[in-house]
Amino acid sequence: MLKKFINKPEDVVNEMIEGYLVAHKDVVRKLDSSRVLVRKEAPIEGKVGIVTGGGSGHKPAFIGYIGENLLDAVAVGDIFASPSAKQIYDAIKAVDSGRGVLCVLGNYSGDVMNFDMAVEMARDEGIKVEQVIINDDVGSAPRENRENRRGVAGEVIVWKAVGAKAAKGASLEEVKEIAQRVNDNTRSMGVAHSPCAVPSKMYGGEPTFTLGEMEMEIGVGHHGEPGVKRMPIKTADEVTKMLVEPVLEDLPFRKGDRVSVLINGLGSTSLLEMYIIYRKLYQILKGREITIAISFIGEFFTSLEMGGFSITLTRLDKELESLLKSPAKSPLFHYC
Amino acid sequence: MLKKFINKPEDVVNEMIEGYLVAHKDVVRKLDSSRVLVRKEAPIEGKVGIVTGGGSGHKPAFIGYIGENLLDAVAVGDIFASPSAKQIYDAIKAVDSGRGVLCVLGNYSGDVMNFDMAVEMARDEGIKVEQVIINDDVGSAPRENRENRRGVAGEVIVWKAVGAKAAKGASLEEVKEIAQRVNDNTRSMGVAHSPCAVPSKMYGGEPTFTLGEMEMEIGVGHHGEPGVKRMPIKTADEVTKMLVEPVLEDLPFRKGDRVSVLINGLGSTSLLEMYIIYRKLYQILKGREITIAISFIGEFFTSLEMGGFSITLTRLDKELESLLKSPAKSPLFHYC
Amino acid sequence: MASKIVSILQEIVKVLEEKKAELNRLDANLGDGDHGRTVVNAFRNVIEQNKDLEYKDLGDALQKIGRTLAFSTGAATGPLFGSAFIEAGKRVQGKEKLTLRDWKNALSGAVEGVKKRGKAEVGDKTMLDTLYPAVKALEQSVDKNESLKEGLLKAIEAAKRGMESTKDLISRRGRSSRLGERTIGHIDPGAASSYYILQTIIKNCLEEE
Amino acid sequence: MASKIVSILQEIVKVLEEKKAELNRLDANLGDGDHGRTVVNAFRNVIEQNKDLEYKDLGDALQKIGRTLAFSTGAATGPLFGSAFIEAGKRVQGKEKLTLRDWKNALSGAVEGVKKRGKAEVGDKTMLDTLYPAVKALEQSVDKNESLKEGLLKAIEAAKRGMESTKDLISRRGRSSRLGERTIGHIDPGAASSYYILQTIIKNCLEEE
Ligand SMILES: Nc1ncnc2c1ncn2[C@@H]1O[C@H](COP(=O)(O)OP(=O)(O)O)[C@@H](O)[C@H]1O
Ligand SMILES: Nc1ncnc2c1ncn2[C@@H]1O[C@H](COP(=O)(O)OP(=O)(O)O)[C@@H](O)[C@H]1O
Ligand SMILES: [Mg+2]
Ligand SMILES: [Mg+2]
Ligand SMILES: [Mg+2]
Ligand SMILES: [Mg+2]
Repeated sequence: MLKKFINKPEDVVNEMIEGYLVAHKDVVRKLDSSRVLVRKEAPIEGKVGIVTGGGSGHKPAFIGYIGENLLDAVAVGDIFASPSAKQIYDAIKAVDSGRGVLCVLGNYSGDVMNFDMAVEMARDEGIKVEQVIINDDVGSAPRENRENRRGVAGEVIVWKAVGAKAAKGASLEEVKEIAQRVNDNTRSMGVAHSPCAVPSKMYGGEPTFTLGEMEMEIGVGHHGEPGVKRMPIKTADEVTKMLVEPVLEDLPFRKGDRVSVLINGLGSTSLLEMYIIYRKLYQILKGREITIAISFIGEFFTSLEMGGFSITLTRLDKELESLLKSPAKSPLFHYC
Repeated sequence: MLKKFINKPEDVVNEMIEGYLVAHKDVVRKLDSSRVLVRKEAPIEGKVGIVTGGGSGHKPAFIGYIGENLLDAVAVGDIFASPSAKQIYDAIKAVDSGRGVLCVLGNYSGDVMNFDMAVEMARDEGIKVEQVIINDDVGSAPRENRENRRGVAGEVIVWKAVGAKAAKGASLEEVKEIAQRVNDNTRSMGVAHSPCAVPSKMYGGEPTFTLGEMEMEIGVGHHGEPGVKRMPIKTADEVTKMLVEPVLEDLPFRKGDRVSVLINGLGSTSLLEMYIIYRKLYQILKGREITIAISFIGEFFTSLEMGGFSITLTRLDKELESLLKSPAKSPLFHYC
Repeated sequence: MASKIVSILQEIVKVLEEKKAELNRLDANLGDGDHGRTVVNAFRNVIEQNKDLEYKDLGDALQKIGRTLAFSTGAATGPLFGSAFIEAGKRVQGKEKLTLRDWKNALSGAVEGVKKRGKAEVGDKTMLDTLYPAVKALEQSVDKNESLKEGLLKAIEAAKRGMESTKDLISRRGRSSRLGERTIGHIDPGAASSYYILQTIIKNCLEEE
Repeated sequence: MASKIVSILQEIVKVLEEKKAELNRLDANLGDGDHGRTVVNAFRNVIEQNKDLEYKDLGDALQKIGRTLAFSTGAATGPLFGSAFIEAGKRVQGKEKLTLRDWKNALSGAVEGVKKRGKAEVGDKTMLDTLYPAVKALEQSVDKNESLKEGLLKAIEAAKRGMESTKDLISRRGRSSRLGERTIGHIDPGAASSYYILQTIIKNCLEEE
């Protein structure tokens, strides 16, 4: 059993939200009737609302990104479980200023079905809603089945870009097109050497998977979904290579490309390690004459205390680069 | 053995620095002759230089705080080991604009002795240098022996305050007084349920301590130093109480006080848990009519992948509150 | 008639409560181990939100239940069960009592609802593998002009065999599809829960006859 | 004379290299397990930075060594060993050869250096517990007018007993002080390394006589 500092397992999400609300009451509020967190100022006159949602346990995602030039509302599910369609519907309604709402979600069947229902319902009421499903995880299905791939840390890049676009007053169609464009140009791949645990007992929970003493798993998902391959753990340089090569080939990224780089810690992997990884990644991209235009290194989309990390590359054009480089500010994410 | 993504254990610090430098070359540079990271613009005309240093493995501390209204230079030791006096001396020289340099360090004998030597040396050369030793960890010695206490996450609060004060053009004496005042008004207490490991083999290292399957240790140090008491793990609410009560009594904090709150994850404890802890902390302080004027929740001073967290309270006066609330910006810390 | 529907919903909660641990265990093999908890809460929630469920029209009642399920449950279960009830309800709109043919139409509506929502096919190791054989059995009974009771009992049998057949299938939908071949040898939790629900509904309707 | 000092430094590195694993192990009991590595590197570094160490004045040479140690080593070891050499050097300033009284003065300088730097007292389970008994032995030998050789050999003996005495002490300084009573039963690594260094220096000086 993995130890945790929690009270009753069934209360973790609600208590976390209580803590988040008192800590960041200047930025977010909660809907009375629904477990939905909303940006204090939303709906914002003239701005397309940005809604996402998903299971809990990924902090800073999702609620940590509600803020300036980022998200307007998040429907908060239980640990690793989709929120209900009602929550998503309530989120959509709460942030619609009349210019419409874009839903961005990861490609998980629970989330997809619940967003589908919510969007249908909102449309029935005359709200303009579009959705874009993110599927950046190269490790979760071969290229032929791209539509089956999971959404992982690439979601953060999408939020950043659409948040900036929406803030400029772009139309729903324009904002949606940005989300789609980022998704089409984004690929990720992860690795883990230690599991996390969904809280299930008073002081912790059972590991989501088990690996041998010195094993790691390549391609593993954000909830401990099995990946491409288990093998003995390798050096940071080797692992970095094993992750970035399939990512580079998949798009493919080419000489001369400008990219955004995201190295995302899954929970217990230290920043020390992430900078060692970044060092190698930088060398590899340099060797291929691919330019890093912007980089994010840290924990952006975790899996509780999982030990591991993912690498996300996004091919940039002028517009995407400038959107990713525009300022953004929320309780758990800053860019300026 | 705890698994890690590293290359050769003896290279971890240098490779991490390489990665850090390519990622943040617009903000920091490295001295040619010494493992010292320096703010790009330093020495800054008219500003007192702020120097710190210590062992590696605490990221975002220390180097992550080099930046605007924060630190000017950091002498980087090996994992959990003091940098040499020469490194510290080089750091001092690199950031002195003529207005003097303040060294802020944690109370560890290796650091204390090396800073002492470096400061003596710099003074011999006519540089104005002062130092303030931080000892906020209530768990490391009883009140009568306050001078023996370790410095832990409270260092971050000191950096934030002195960084802001120095940026306003204050004199060395004024900046030093702020550091001392923050230290005198700051108390911390930590807990861990899982160890970290200093990299010692190709793929990891041995745990710094071992605890029983469902045990935790109260008062544990940033390097796994033993604490006050081992006991079976408790709920988040109970643990929060066990940490904050000795902190409150030690100063003591009183009804009507305004405080800064820092909940610092030690490495693998999730933000989910930290917000559950913040919820309880908020209730306790509210019950005592102590006002939270500012709060920091996240990872600010870690111990590699240790599982645990610490709570730091600082009693504020008008000036300290305004210093802590002034903007600051570095690659791994933002406040605005 | 409100009491009758509410009492069947209460029976469903009772049965699912009994099977909760088993369903969680089945889901632990293939997914995240929460299916028992999720379905119990889902139907509890339906009762909570439809305490005064009155109807002249069984179709309306089923759709109301479906919307509550679909809308408020979360996880995969909500939209799937919800769509099943909603589509079933649409096929018996205006009816106050069901013939065997109505039962067949309702259940094939449920199948269509799940298919549409989950984009699953029969054989993908989902609740469809329970529901679809029941529809087939009902079709045959209708063709053979069998009695309501006979037909419904056969439908339960077929659903049970369908549920058991998922043991040998590879999951192609939902969370468990990530496990690929590793899913062989385990019954699908959604197939199991939908069997228990269908069985409880039919049993209670037959008792009333 | 440069070669002589450098060759003693090389001997020290050789001995510490042999004892490295043992010293790391001692430090693992009480601290962070790096003491062997740290002291070997420290003296390697001294040789590296003082390749052409010439002297007429032993006091100068010791201070130079001390400054390199103090300044470039890091950890607790650097300032402690460094201050010991620096203060020892100050007490024999201008000498090219040491009498027994010079040895006593130098070594009591080393003790003062460590005390000043580390704010430790005899009995705190540190390198002082090796060095101080050696000073005491030298004082007695000086009082008794014993020969250089006799006096130095007794100093080694006393240092050894001092090192061993740390086993029963509770650490009050440095990293290990955090362990309190749990430090009983383990020899202090700094006490051990300083014994090996002192022994190596004395042996090599006596051989030369
Ligand atoms: N796309 C789908 N189509 C049909 N049924 C599905 C689909 N996805 C999941 N299911 C059903 O849902 C069940 C899992 O439900 P549940 O555990 O409540 O949801 P979750 O996977 O979100 O935890 C599976 O056993 C399967 O029968
Ligand atoms: N304050 C002090 N005064 C005297 N000696 C000390 C002091 N602190 C540490 N030591 C000595 O240093 C030794 C540890 O050195 P080392 O392991 O190299 O440093 P660190 O503790 O930084 O890893 C101890 O065994 C002890 O003899
Ligand atoms: Mg679930
Ligand atoms: Mg050390
Ligand atoms: Mg499930
Ligand atoms: Mg040591």
